[in-house]
Amino acid sequence: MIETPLNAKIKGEEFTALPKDLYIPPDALEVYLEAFEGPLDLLLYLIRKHNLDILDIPMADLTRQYMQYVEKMRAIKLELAGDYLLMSAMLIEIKSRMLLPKPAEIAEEDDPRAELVRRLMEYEAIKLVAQRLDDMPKVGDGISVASAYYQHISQVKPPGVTLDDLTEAWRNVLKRASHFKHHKIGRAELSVREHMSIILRRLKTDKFVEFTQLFDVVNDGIPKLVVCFLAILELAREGLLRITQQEAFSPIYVQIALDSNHGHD
Amino acid sequence: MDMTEVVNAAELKNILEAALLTSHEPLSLDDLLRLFAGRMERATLRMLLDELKQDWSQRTMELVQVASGYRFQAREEYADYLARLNPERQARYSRAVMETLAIIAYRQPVTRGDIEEIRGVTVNPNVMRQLQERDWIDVVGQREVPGRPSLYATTKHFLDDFNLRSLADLPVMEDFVQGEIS
Amino acid sequence: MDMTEVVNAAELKNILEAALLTSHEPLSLDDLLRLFAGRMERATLRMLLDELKQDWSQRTMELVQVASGYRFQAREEYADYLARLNPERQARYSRAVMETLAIIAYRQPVTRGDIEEIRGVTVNPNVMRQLQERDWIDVVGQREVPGRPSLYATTKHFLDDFNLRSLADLPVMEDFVQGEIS
Repeated sequence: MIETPLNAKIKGEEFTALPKDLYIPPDALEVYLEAFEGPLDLLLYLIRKHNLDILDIPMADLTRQYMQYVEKMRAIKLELAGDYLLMSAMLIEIKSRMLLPKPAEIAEEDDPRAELVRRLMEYEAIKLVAQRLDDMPKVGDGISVASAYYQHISQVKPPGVTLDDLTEAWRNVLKRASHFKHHKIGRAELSVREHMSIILRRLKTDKFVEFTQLFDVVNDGIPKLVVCFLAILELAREGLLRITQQEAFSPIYVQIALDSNHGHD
Repeated sequence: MDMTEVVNAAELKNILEAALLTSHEPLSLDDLLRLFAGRMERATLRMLLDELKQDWSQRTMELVQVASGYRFQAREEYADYLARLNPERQARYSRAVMETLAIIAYRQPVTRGDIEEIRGVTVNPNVMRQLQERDWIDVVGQREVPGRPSLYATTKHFLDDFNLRSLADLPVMEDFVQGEIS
Repeated sequence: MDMTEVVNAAELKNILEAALLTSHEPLSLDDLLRLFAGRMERATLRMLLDELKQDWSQRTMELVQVASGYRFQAREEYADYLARLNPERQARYSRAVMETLAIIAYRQPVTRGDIEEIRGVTVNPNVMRQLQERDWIDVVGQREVPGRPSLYATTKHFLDDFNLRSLADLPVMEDFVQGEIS
């Protein structure tokens, strides 16, 4: 009988087979029996140990051996998982079905052992691949990844703000400032306000601009020219710019309004 | 250093090297592009990474690509030395944990019921917890059957930790039983 | 690699390099001696570390000694690039900032006084600074009244960030105002 290695480690040592002629203290037996991962694992062990052909399992032998182990487990009062008992029942059932006279028309795939064999083979494949995964080098266990130090400069990512956030803020302003009812701001006025800012920016750099230069008559359509004109009027009304003309029909100049307290330089 | 300056390839590779040597996590192409504030083509980046890998080919670290990106890792030959630095190495996982992980890796997405069916024993909730805490598995959905059991799959982090770029790189699951017996 | 082999200085330095590049923490001399299972003199170790430092003197990392030991760190010139990898997201803007921005957007050009009048509270200079730093507002002129207060307006950059072609694309709330206030 060939002993195949039992894939079990007990307290770090490889455990290949039960010593046959030695007295085994019950707690050691317990450790040994606990090393099985379940009924499928135990069955695979028995098949290997007794060199049984997995494709033509002698059900009577296997069932007997399996039951012996389960009995041992019971004897040492190992908390026997229901899974082991369930498997006992299944083995007995397969065994008894095989005893029934086989009608000739029953095909090969109706072998009562087929499902058990499929499960044993699948489990063994998983068991072996789990062993390989366990042996693979892993980060923290065989693989060391670079993690040199660097000076963390926190580059702050500015908060994200949506248009909804902005209009919500505006809504809140309006809600509180009830005197604002005369200052409803429509699209037209927004355009005017935008142009007011544009013109102020322009006058900040150019200081002194000829009135007609503020209008791009070639590219801008009438509505935009009107908006621009309204913006100039609004700026003048708010006292933000000064419009001057030396004499009739001479060019009109626009400049930032200078306060009388300032700028007479 | 100003991005508007013309920086040569060597300098660009240095920036990549500095980033990769100091990052604890793999860096994706998108991460690496951020280093250059978007002023680099992906094709250029790939080329530079190839060169960097080549530059390090005879050195202590190797530039590898795993599921979530690129990282430098010490060559295998140093593993034994480095292991001496941390003698209290992480305890190995039990067979139950590794077999459960194998089932999830090779048969994903699976429910606990599927795992129990394959292993022939009930799954201890502790086993699932260990794998989730390690960020090797997570719940990717529910199977639409009564009870709506959770479906588990492996994570990118699992691939990273096992030095894999994708599930296709997992060791091939062989039909060992057939082979050994016939 | 076997410790009993004769390994040359280059190989010893490689082991130190691999350890220092992969360690999260600075490594003390005692830590580093453990790499060689005690088979190295402290003096030799110091010498090797000096050489290693020299080897890296023109490269991306520098080997530095800090209180708890040695570590590799990215040279300062890479800090700005590396900072781009993990930008810290700032919390939301305060209500004051958002309302001030809204007032400037809808009522521009406005002075701080105008904003204070509308909001009924004084405007913290910090609020204006945040908006200017973000390049959403700027000064377009002064109102020619005593004190010549600055006139604020929104910028092109503001329009870009909010995906607007012009201010006229801002949502208007005439309906709301009429319904709510009258």
